[in-house]
Amino acid sequence: MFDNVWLIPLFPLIGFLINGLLGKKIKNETIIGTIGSVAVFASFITAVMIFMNLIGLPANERSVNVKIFSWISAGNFNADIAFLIDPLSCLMMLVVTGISTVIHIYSIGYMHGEEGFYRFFAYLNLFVFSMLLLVSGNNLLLMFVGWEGVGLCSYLLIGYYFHKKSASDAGKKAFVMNRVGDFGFLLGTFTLFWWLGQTHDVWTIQFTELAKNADLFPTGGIVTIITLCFFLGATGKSAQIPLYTWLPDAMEGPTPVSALIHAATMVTAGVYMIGRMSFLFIRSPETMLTVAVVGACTALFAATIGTAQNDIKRVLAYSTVSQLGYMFLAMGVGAFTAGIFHLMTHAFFKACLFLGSGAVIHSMHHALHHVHSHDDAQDMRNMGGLKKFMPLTYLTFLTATIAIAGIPGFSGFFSKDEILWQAFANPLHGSMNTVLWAFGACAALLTAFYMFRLVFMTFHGTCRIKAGAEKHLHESPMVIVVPLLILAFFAAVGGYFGVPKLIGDLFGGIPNYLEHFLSPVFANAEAYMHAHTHHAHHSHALEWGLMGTSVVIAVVGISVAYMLYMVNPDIPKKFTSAFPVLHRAVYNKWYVDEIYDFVFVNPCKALGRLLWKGFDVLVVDGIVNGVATVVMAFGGVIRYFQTGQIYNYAWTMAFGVVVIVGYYLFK
Amino acid sequence: MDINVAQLFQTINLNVIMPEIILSVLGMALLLVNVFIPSKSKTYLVWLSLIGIVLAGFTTVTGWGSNITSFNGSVVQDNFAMFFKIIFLVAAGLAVLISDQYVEREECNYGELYPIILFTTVGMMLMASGTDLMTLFLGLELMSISLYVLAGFNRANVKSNEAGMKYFLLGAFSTGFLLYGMALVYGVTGTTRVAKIAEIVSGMPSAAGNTMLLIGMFLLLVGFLFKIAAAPFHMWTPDVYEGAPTPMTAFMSAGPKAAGFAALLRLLLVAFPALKPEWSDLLWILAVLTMTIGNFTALRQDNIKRMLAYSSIAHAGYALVGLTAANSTGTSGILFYMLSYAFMNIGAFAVIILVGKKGEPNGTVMDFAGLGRKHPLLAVTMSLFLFSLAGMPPTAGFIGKFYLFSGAIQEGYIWLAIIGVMNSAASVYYYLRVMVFMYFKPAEEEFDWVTVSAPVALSLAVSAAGTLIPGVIPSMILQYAQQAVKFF
Amino acid sequence: MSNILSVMTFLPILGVLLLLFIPKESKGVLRSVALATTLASFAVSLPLITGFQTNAEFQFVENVPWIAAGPFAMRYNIGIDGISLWLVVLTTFIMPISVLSTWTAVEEHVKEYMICMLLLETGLLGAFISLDLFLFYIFWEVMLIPMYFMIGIWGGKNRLYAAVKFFIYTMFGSMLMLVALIYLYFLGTKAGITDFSLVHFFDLKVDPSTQTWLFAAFALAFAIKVPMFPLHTWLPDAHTEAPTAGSVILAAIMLKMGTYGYIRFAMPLFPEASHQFTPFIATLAVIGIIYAALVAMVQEDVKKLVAYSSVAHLGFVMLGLFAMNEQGVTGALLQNLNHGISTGALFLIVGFIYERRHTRLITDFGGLSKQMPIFATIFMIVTLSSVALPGTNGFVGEFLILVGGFESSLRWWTIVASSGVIFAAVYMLWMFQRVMFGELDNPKNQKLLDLNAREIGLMIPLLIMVFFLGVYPNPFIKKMTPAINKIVAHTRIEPVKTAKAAVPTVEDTAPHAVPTQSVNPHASQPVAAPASH
Amino acid sequence: MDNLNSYLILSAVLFSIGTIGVLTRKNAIVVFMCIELMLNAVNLTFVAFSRHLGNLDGQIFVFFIMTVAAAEAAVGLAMFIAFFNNRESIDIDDANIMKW
Repeated sequence: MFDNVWLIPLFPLIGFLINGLLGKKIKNETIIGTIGSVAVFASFITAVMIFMNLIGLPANERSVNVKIFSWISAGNFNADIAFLIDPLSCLMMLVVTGISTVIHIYSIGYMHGEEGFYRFFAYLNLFVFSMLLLVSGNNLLLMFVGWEGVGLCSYLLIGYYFHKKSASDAGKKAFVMNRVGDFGFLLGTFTLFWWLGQTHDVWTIQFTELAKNADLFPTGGIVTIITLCFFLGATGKSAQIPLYTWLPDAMEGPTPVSALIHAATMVTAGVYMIGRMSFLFIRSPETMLTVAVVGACTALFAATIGTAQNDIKRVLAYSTVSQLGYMFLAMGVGAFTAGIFHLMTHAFFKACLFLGSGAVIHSMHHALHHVHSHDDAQDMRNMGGLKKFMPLTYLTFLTATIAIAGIPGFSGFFSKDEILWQAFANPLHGSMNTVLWAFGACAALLTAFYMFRLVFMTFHGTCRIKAGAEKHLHESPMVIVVPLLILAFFAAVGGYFGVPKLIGDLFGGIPNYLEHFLSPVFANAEAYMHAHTHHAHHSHALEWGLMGTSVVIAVVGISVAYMLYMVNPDIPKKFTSAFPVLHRAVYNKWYVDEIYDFVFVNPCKALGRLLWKGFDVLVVDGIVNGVATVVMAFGGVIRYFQTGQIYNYAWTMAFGVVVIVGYYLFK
Repeated sequence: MDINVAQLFQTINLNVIMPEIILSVLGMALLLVNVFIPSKSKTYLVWLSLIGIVLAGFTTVTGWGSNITSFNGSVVQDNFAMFFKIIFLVAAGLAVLISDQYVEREECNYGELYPIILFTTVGMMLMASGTDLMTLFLGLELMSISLYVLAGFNRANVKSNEAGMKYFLLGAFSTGFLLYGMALVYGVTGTTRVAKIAEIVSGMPSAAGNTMLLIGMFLLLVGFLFKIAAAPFHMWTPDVYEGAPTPMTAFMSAGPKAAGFAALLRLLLVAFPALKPEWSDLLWILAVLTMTIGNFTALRQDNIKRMLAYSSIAHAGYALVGLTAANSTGTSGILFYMLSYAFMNIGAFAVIILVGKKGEPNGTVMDFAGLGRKHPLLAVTMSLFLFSLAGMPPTAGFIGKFYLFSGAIQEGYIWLAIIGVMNSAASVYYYLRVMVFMYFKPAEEEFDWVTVSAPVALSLAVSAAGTLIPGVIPSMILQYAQQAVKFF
Repeated sequence: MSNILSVMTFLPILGVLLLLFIPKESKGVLRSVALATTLASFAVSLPLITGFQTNAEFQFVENVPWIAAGPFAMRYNIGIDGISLWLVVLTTFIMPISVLSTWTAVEEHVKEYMICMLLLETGLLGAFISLDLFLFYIFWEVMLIPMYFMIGIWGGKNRLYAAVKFFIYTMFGSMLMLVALIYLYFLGTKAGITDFSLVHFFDLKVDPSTQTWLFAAFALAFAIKVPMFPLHTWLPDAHTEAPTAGSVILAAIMLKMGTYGYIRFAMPLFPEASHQFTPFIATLAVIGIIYAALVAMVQEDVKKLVAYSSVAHLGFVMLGLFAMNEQGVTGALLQNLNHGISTGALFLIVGFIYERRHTRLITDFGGLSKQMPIFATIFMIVTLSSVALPGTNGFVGEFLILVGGFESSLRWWTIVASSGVIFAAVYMLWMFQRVMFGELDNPKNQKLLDLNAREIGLMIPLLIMVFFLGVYPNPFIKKMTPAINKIVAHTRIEPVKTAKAAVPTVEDTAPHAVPTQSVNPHASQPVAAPASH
Repeated sequence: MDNLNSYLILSAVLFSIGTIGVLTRKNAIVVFMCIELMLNAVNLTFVAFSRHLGNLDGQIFVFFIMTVAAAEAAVGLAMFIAFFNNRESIDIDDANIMKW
């Protein structure tokens, strides 16, 4: 069975080729959509079968390399097209193909009637292909292929409405920022490969080989450099500080794209990568701290921006950035399982949220279109009270919101709480953990606040849509609603895969399935951590206490949102007028884009222009043409020695004779 | 000194100067024929001259490999002389072929032209085969005086007059130096025989310290450097080349230059090899000066004949590089180069003749505009010559330069070679400029007057073949050039 | 067929002769004959791939005496090894595409044009297969001539300047190389070498100080052709003005001549000097990568932008070569091919829109995707290949170069060079965005036709190669490897680790070594006699 | 020996006078005469050397020089006439159409 793992990425690839090459001829949306969805679903089925086979193996044998063919081999460098099947990759494959299937189905409805329908599905399939390569590749290079591949698809899909400048700008921005990260990824790969080869004569970039040789790596030093490089890659792909600004802009893409790529799968690649390389990251306390701090800061920072956005998708986008921050926080404190767990639950609820928002936008757009209004269909200020028009959507949306806000019993609670607990209790960062926890907790507060702000502004209150448009608002078709329901279901129950031991024990020993399943992958890192840190023992009471705190935080956030947006909607306005500078700064995303433009983009352009006009044209060509001019001028001068007068010529000759003879006479 | 007449006649072997005799006799005969046949067209003279030239050439090549002196050691038939004779005959043959159409058009179709060309050739041949200062002098003067006439041949044309007069006065002036040099060398060595001079000079304990000998040698060189147009004795070249009738310019640039090199080689390498340290310094500087002045000035010329005149100065400079090296690579390079130069330069002038109109109002580079469109074959041929002049492979010009510069490098004159190639790169500009006009610019005038007569077509074909084939299979000629310089 | 290389190389000349007898009015026939000739040449070159034995030896060798006069002996010595094999095939592969690309673009002087193309092919192929230094030089120079005419006659507005600049720039460099070549030969003759065959000179031990000068001369000539910063300024002009096919050939093949020259001649002939120059050349290469990227970013002309991107790409190639290890050199050679395919394709693409709109200014376009979807797709793929997206050809080469660079002493250079991947994305995607995306607001663009069958047909082979080389480059690498190993082993003097420490000692011992083992009496007095009196 | 030197000095002086004449005079015929003067200085040198060395080569040379000079004169004067016909002058300053 494992030998057939290549089928998993192959199906979407075939889907891509069919839709990409023939889609234009096929024209029929149903066929195209079906091809796309079936391709991904086939992958999902295969992934499930692989998963079944994998859990059939003893835990310590759950790591299988499947080589397809040798890709690049030059000297001691060797990279295969080969897949690694282990619990982590298997889980990722399941999440990716599962959610993708749902979103593909959703897209059939959502993208109905769009120009370039086939293109959309082709890209989407290509994305799934790349993402599967990323998570299943058994070496760094193949992972990088997927890594860049998903970046490409992200670029293509963000720029799907390419005639809109903002869309193509956003696509480009995403690609370029990702490239900055990729630069880090590449450097990390080079350093890793070179250092290990040079010092230990182990020339490999294959994960299992690397893990096997993990003990060759020292603590810190070169490992810090390597892991920081990789982490730079992760910040690019997963939209962390400082490379997060592309993600909110990426909302220019169609909503399913936002759901699939910019929430559920691609942006979590960085988290996955750190998980994959956990044995290396754990060996650099500095990097771990960096990861944790960046994650915590991003979580909080993005959450602040999320509170002031009015575009429904932008709020979700900042929420995504913030949630990704949580995942990195988890990775940074050595809670790899928790990070992956949150990755999974986040995939469910955020996909659900995005798809729900898509349904809202779709409906809004439709309604506004009917009354020929040019109001923004994504602006929450134009919404309100949609609950009664779109009850199912509301229901699913609310479920997912509760999940993300961290209300006990829903998936987000389990994963987020695990992260916060680990941030507090981790032995890695000593005194820093309180701060990390505090950041996480604040972010949780803000999350609960802005998510419910979103719900209230969108679904509750009075309907603020342009008069006459209400009657055109209606629930979405089944092809859209069913995926929402599926995702909402998982958003609600997805957390039970990884019930914390504390709660599990309470309910009669429900095991933490996820932790057991993933433990072989992180075994090396865990072992190292245990060996090298003093594991403080925290009491159950403390853990219960913190858990309670986070519940309180969530409730407080929700209540504030309720107060501000339901009970007394004037307060936010008063608040903004009281602190205009602060509001403007938050509303304008702390001016980070402008700062980047000022610090990087514009100087580069100016430098380019200077080098071109100044150096290329003026200096180099100036020298080249200058030499030519001087030579020509010299020719122009010496030709005037040729006066045409015979006696001048005779003088010259005589002069020559005299000089020659004189020289030999008097030397 | 008792002279045994019988012995004297034994030393005279007329076979040695058979080509010269053929051409002289033919020349005189043609003078008469020209008077007695009152035909307005002189084309028959072209073919008659050509027959004579081919005959002379045939006579020359049959003697290949021999080394016979005659006239008591004042004339020699050796490979070196024969190689040069072939060059002169090629130059003369091509000149004869391209003359007819030109003189007809310019209305100076006097029959004397062909005999004078033949006499010039005889003079050049004597320079190549002369091994006595007297023979060299006689050859030189025979050549020069004929050339003065040829330069001023178009009597009605002011430019031609001026060219003749300038050439004459300056030529005679240089002859003065030459003779004074000969006199001093004679005074020091007591002989005019080249071989004997060599013997005595190499026998002298301090030849390099003998001021009179050195001055004599340098003055002697001046006379020949004037003929090859080496700076600073080059000043006459542009004016004379521009003013002289175009076929004569072509002839002048190829033949006498080669003759000058023949004499220089003979003198420097046979008579004064002992003084090499002295003259190689001088030649080094002169080579650089000549190349640079020639090329740089050519960059700024619009008149194509004048441009080629400066280019011919530059080419003399390249050849001087080979002479400075004075090894078999360099000298065989000179021989090869002179032959190639005869082909490519006369070929180029043939095209200029075809493109020119009566009175040559359109002698500028710009007048070639559009030639590539109207007469593609002519333009391609011209391009071939120009590329060869620029030293691009796979033409003879490249191989020639390769050997010249190789000679210099072999002797350690790296900088000379570098200056040479840099000059060569700069020269590309003005050759390309002609091509720029031929191909890249639209025609300003219709080329309706361009007709190619049979002799010119023949000359173009021969020139093109002579430019291209030795470029691809140079050993064909190089091996003979090698044999020719073996005795140095 | 034992003379397969000769047949392949001189088949175009046969085509030229054939063309001469076809009247210039029958343009269709002229084009067809030219195409058939190039295709035939391509067909002849295919057995080279199948028949190539994977070893380091020169194969398909033909070696007959050619010139022998004086101190020189030149041989018609041709053959290929793993290094030249793919370049030869690339040439024969690109040529039919180029001929086809100007099927309708060139309407004037079709005959002359096709003759130029065919002559160019012979020149290019000849240079790649020459194993005799002199023969190489001949072909090296010969190819300038048809290119000069192609730019000058069929070029754009500023073609005169570009053509002359191209010619003299390149000529300048190669002239110095000629001097070095001759000097090297005479050094060789002193050591018993009797002809210009390249292999003899590999074993020649030239003392390091002489090597420096000889290497400098060779390197200059090749650097101009590559072109390396700061000698690149002829390239944007030449590219911009050349007709499409000219640009394609220039970028795809002719620039490779420079890098090929390094790996085939400059580096193995002068190993010590190569080491000495490595930091210098690597610095220039890296500056070139960043510099060209920055300059490309602000270009207003699509073709100029692509031209500058070439400079950046070839900077990578140079970096790979001078990493002097197997990965680096493999990557560099692979990148040679990749650049040939990708940039060749880019120039074709620019040609397509230029033919339609007769402008190349980025601002004149925008939103073409809507009007020309097929074109957009192809353009996108090629763009991505140019920015070295994994899965396309560009990635494999670039990655290997960087791996190689990282393993070598050029680590810091490589780190800086790696940032080139970011810049490449910036300028290429920005250009793509401005040309293809956005509103289709220029009325002139609203009636543009998508690619026709011929245009698609000539892009398809390139696209196939883009993916083939990206996904399965190993067959290509395998054939190269033995030859690369040989050259790397030959060029590498000491282990990379100790390279830094060893350099001063080489310099220290050099002056003492000269008098004893000297094969070069002139080394100490290069200015020769005249100055001494 | 003193004897020879005085001849040589004399001929050198003559040669110089001739040279300076060529350089300074404007009339073509005078210039040509100056050249003749140079040639005659050479003749004197040859004869002096011949006498001094006791060999006849130098004197034979002189004959050749005189003959050639005569031939040159013939051609030269014809050329001056042609020039005069066109330009109404034999001033060498007037031979300046072609320059640069």
